[in-house]
Amino acid sequence: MPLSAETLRDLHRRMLRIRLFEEEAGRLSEAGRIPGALHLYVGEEAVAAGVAAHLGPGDQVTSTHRGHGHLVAVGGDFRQMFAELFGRATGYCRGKGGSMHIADMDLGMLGANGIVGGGPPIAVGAAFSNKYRKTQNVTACFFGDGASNEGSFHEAANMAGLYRLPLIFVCENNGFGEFTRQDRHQAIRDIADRAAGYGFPGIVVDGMDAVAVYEAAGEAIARARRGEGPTLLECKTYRFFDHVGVRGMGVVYRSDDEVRAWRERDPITLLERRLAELGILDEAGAAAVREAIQAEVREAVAFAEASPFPDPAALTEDVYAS
Amino acid sequence: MPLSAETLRDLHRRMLRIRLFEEEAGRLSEAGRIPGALHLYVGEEAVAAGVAAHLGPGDQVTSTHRGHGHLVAVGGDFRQMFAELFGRATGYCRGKGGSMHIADMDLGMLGANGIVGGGPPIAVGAAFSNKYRKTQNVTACFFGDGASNEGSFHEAANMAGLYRLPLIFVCENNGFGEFTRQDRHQAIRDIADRAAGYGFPGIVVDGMDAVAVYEAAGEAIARARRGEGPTLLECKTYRFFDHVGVRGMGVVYRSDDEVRAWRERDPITLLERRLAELGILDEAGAAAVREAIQAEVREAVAFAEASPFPDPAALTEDVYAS
Amino acid sequence: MTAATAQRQLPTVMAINEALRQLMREDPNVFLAGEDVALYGSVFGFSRGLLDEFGPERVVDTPISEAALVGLGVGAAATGLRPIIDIMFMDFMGVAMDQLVNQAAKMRYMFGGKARLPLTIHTMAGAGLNLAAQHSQSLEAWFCHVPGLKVVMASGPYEAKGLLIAAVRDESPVIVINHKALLGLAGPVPEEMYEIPLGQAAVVRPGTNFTIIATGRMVHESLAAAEQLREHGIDAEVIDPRSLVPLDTETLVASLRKTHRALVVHEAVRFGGFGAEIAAQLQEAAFDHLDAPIGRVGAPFSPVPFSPALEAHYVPNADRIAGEVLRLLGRAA
Amino acid sequence: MTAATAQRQLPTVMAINEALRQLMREDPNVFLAGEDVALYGSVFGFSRGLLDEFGPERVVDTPISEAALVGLGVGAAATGLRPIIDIMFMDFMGVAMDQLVNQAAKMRYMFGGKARLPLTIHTMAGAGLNLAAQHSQSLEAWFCHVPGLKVVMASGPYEAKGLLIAAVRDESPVIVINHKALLGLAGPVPEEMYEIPLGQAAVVRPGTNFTIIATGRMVHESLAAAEQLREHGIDAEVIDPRSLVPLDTETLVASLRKTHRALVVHEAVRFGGFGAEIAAQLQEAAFDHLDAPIGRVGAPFSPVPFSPALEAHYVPNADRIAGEVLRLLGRAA
Ligand SMILES: Cc1ncc(C[n+]2csc(CCOP(=O)(O)OP(=O)(O)O)c2C)c(N)n1
Ligand SMILES: Cc1ncc(C[n+]2csc(CCOP(=O)(O)OP(=O)(O)O)c2C)c(N)n1
Ligand SMILES: [Mg+2]
Ligand SMILES: [Mg+2]
Repeated sequence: MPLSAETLRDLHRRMLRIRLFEEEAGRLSEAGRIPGALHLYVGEEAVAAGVAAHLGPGDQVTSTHRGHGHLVAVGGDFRQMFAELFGRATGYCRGKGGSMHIADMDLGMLGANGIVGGGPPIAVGAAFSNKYRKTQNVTACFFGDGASNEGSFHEAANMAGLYRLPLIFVCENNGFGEFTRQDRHQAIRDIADRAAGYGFPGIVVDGMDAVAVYEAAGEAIARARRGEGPTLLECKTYRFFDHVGVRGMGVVYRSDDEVRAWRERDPITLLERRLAELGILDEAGAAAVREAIQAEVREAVAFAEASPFPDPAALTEDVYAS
Repeated sequence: MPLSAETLRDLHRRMLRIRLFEEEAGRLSEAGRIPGALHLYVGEEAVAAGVAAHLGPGDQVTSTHRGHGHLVAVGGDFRQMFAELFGRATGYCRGKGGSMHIADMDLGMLGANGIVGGGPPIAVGAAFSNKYRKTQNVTACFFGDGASNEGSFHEAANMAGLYRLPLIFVCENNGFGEFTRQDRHQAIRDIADRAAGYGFPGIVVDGMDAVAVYEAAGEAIARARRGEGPTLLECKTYRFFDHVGVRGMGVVYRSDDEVRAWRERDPITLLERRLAELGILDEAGAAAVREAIQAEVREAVAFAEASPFPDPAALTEDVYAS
Repeated sequence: MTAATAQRQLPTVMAINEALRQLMREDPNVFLAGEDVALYGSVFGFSRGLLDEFGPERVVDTPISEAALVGLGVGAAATGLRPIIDIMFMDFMGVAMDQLVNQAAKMRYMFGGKARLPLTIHTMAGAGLNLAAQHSQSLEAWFCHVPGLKVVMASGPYEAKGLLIAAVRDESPVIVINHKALLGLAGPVPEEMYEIPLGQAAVVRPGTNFTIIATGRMVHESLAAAEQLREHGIDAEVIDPRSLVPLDTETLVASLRKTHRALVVHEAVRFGGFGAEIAAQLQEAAFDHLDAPIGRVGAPFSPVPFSPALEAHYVPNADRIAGEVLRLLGRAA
Repeated sequence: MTAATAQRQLPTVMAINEALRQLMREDPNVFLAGEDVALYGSVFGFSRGLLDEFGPERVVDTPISEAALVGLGVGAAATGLRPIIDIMFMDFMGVAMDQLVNQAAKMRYMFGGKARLPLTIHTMAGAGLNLAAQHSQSLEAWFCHVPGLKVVMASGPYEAKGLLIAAVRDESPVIVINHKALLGLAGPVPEEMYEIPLGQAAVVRPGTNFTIIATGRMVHESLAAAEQLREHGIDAEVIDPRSLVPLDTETLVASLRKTHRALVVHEAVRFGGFGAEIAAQLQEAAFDHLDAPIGRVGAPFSPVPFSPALEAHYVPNADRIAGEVLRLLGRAA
């Protein structure tokens, strides 16, 4: 069944929101205006968008160190996001988390995570909770190819399979764990193959094709909501920027040709081309969407920069709930 | 190629040594003469014996909490073993380790392990070392069905596959992790299926059939010595006694019928029948082997019980090497 | 504690069982998960019968996967449930430390106060049963050093029940530590639910001229030591902090102001143990009241040995405690 | 340190690099394994060039699997090699604690002295770079509490090289902790191989009337504090223990006997930190020499915050140290 124009536009908008948020964050980081480390999602937008388009109230997402993309995809607020990256009191985490711990509990975005493999066990807990509370909610657990080698992923996958939890494991296989290419961190090609070891299906999808991700994620999530258990969805993708920040440190671990080849399959360009072909969105239309988001970005950055830093008194607050 | 009489007799002897050692240890434990917890290997002898028969000087074994079987299989000394179980100064570990940490570094038996999943990462290190030192040695890593759900197993398997280490993962699938049946701890039937996720072969073998284990282990070990990397060998087996000690605490987690059915496939009886059929060992011959080992057991127990307890001064020795 | 209910004696294992049962009856969001806690009722027996009453949705056997097990608790707590996660032996925390320390403990802070984690981790510490180096440790010091976690240690059935109830009702992650050698110890336990407030020490034995601060099983050894010391004319006060984080420093300091001398006793390795924190705090808070340095008794600097002949020397006991008190008082033991 | 070589200045990152290079040249059994230590030369840059010189057999990139990574070291050390295992950030120890604490630390003891584990674990601690709660911790107290491990912390390039060489040549597991904010700090480093003996503290700044004991980056803040204190007529002695296990208590006590007052400073959370152990030992060993309680400066009881505005208040600095010294001396800061 072909996707509706509305769905396609929604996917496009989610992706573009991620892209423009990220590009701006990258610029600000390079300019030294955002402190700390920034792991950018640019290039991988189809994955977050294609999955998030199926999520709604009560669903959850566990994320990674590369978490802005996931938060934007589920509807994260640019103002609070930029404010958080800037370490301001108005940020999502009152400035305490920063890029690596950005979260929106109300949206079910249970946090970016500085620990590779930190998310999957938490996703198991959230999915267990959905089932326990007899909701129809699902949890989407994003993780990387590198993370697939952490013991925590294995334990979580086994548990999710055993309890048939409403959970989808979304592997963002961008071909690298930091600077180590996949063939130097595991002896397999398709991480989806690991699913068989946990008793649930594993599916490989083109992570640069938002429609393909959307469709595969839709099936997996529907399956989860029906109580049929988890799916491992491996999305082959690529990050356009460096592991941290935009430009690298000058150590060559992948070729310019390789980057160029992947950029030619830019997921946003691919989708825009498709939208144009289908007559859903022409160049002018796309430019208008872009401009609207761009304006939102500008406004959010201004808000963030005008926001106060947290008061030193906040330092020891929020350690315990009361 | 049919196994030689010598090999078959060797397998039988290894198994019987384990059985008689264990039965005596069980009796002593029930009688309160051995302190601490004892995890007995009875019923699973074909696995340790079938693998150990291929190991020689320079090879290593990493073991589990159920470690006596592995140590006996590679030639562990009954005297030092019993003395260790009794907590005596003459024991393998000077009384400091006990059943759960029994080890013989000279035999390459790198220790029983009280941590489920503690062994696989260490096995990776030993196998890495064999390769680094350009030996032809291999490491056999024993672990249980329950342990296959620990993250450490996953990480170790991935690393071993990646580096093509001379390592065989021997899964002793006795159907239970403690008191939890396999179908309640993982959603798969064959743990061997997990090997595909690490890029090496996984093989299922009847763990009650010493010859089958011997043959499958032989191929896997030869492969490892040839530098072709690891194999996961899953041996379907059963423990005849309780998880800890001999008799359980009265909580029913498996039926008497089930135990009886497995006992009918006692690996030693099966092998003795085969040996008799082949005319290699008749009843009298088997009895003689048994009696010789029994005498050795008796002598070792006497040695152990006559041995002194460690001096209190030993308490803080052996913490650091110098 | 009313006079009537105080009569009822329960062993610690049953006090835990009763607390779990009452907590689960009280709040449908409370569930128990762990290895062999359901069908088998835990290898220590404290969850026997719970599966029958509450069913497999709420009493959950898990695979041997401690990281995912703690994560199960983190994710469930963050989404509205009130999990009790059992880590069979405290020694196994090693495989779950990240989920505890980097996730559970920090989530609320990292998210600017927007997460709530009413998560209880229950575990069993301690030596004395010849279980050797990997099944006998007391690692509470690790957790006390991690902001975001609360840490309590029970010294008997009354404490086991009251601390567990307080922990589960708390809105933050709490580590509840029982001692495996105390499971059979019986004592008065009220039938009704009651809390031992986190952060409230108990003066277990009032005394006038020496303060002994002891945790877990060492409370009993310290009480025995206090009896020995009576013969030396020393009237020792024994205090059980019960909760290490938050720590009731006030009660400890008040006692010290009265007695002018104190000894901290725990079963954990002395070096780098939590006793150091107590000692460091006390000497700072009551420097001008001290007639002797704050003493510490703990395990020697070695792993826990298997042999009964060695373990007997490893675990601190009444004699060593009394001896140390006398030493601090400048008398030969 | 000869006068000639002392002239050469190296940043810490290059001092580590040189130590690794020399160690690997010296002994073919030494190898380095870790995440991105080979092709990329480590994310901190300390292993740049090693892959070229020693090849992929000896400079090994590993998957992101810290438990197996430490296990790789344990198994390799137990079978005759001398591994250097890099755990990128100390915060990641959480996923590898079991292999470190239950395996590496205890193996020799559990096996009655029959195992030998010349294993070095190298890692990076500390805050100050706005890396937030999971990339900024100082968790040395955990390891110091574990018999069987040795623990050293470098405060600069000279220490980084000398401690690493001593650690790798040691026959037991040693945790070598560098501070990420000190990697660029340059100082004199001899070209030849030299060891800083484990268990030997350094009096970094001799002084007469106050003892400051500081580790890692806090050594520099303490030196700055000592300068401030000069203006108050206080001549502070600053001591860097360098090795926490074994700890050179003698040097610390000797200083205290001279100055009668001491402050322990570390970047780790104050509560339950290693400073408590030092304070507890000092008040015991030198009770009669004390004119004031042993003070402690450390991080507050919270995770490390991201925002520069908060982190600046989180990490102890010269002002806070000097202020605490003045407080202990009974003067207003
Ligand atoms: C437990 C742990 N180990 C190592 C790191 C350092 N680290 C941060 S991101 C990363 C690479 C992760 O690779 P992958 O999962 O493929 O995600 P990607 O960065 O490619 O999106 C590593 C090793 C970490 N943060 N946590
Ligand atoms: C990390 C850890 N978790 C839990 C335990 C407790 N425990 C000891 S043996 C065991 C069952 C292991 O099952 P399996 O691996 O199948 O081995 P088997 O006992 O069946 O031989 C468990 C859970 C432990 N020792 N270590
Ligand atoms: Mg990746
Ligand atoms: Mg089993």
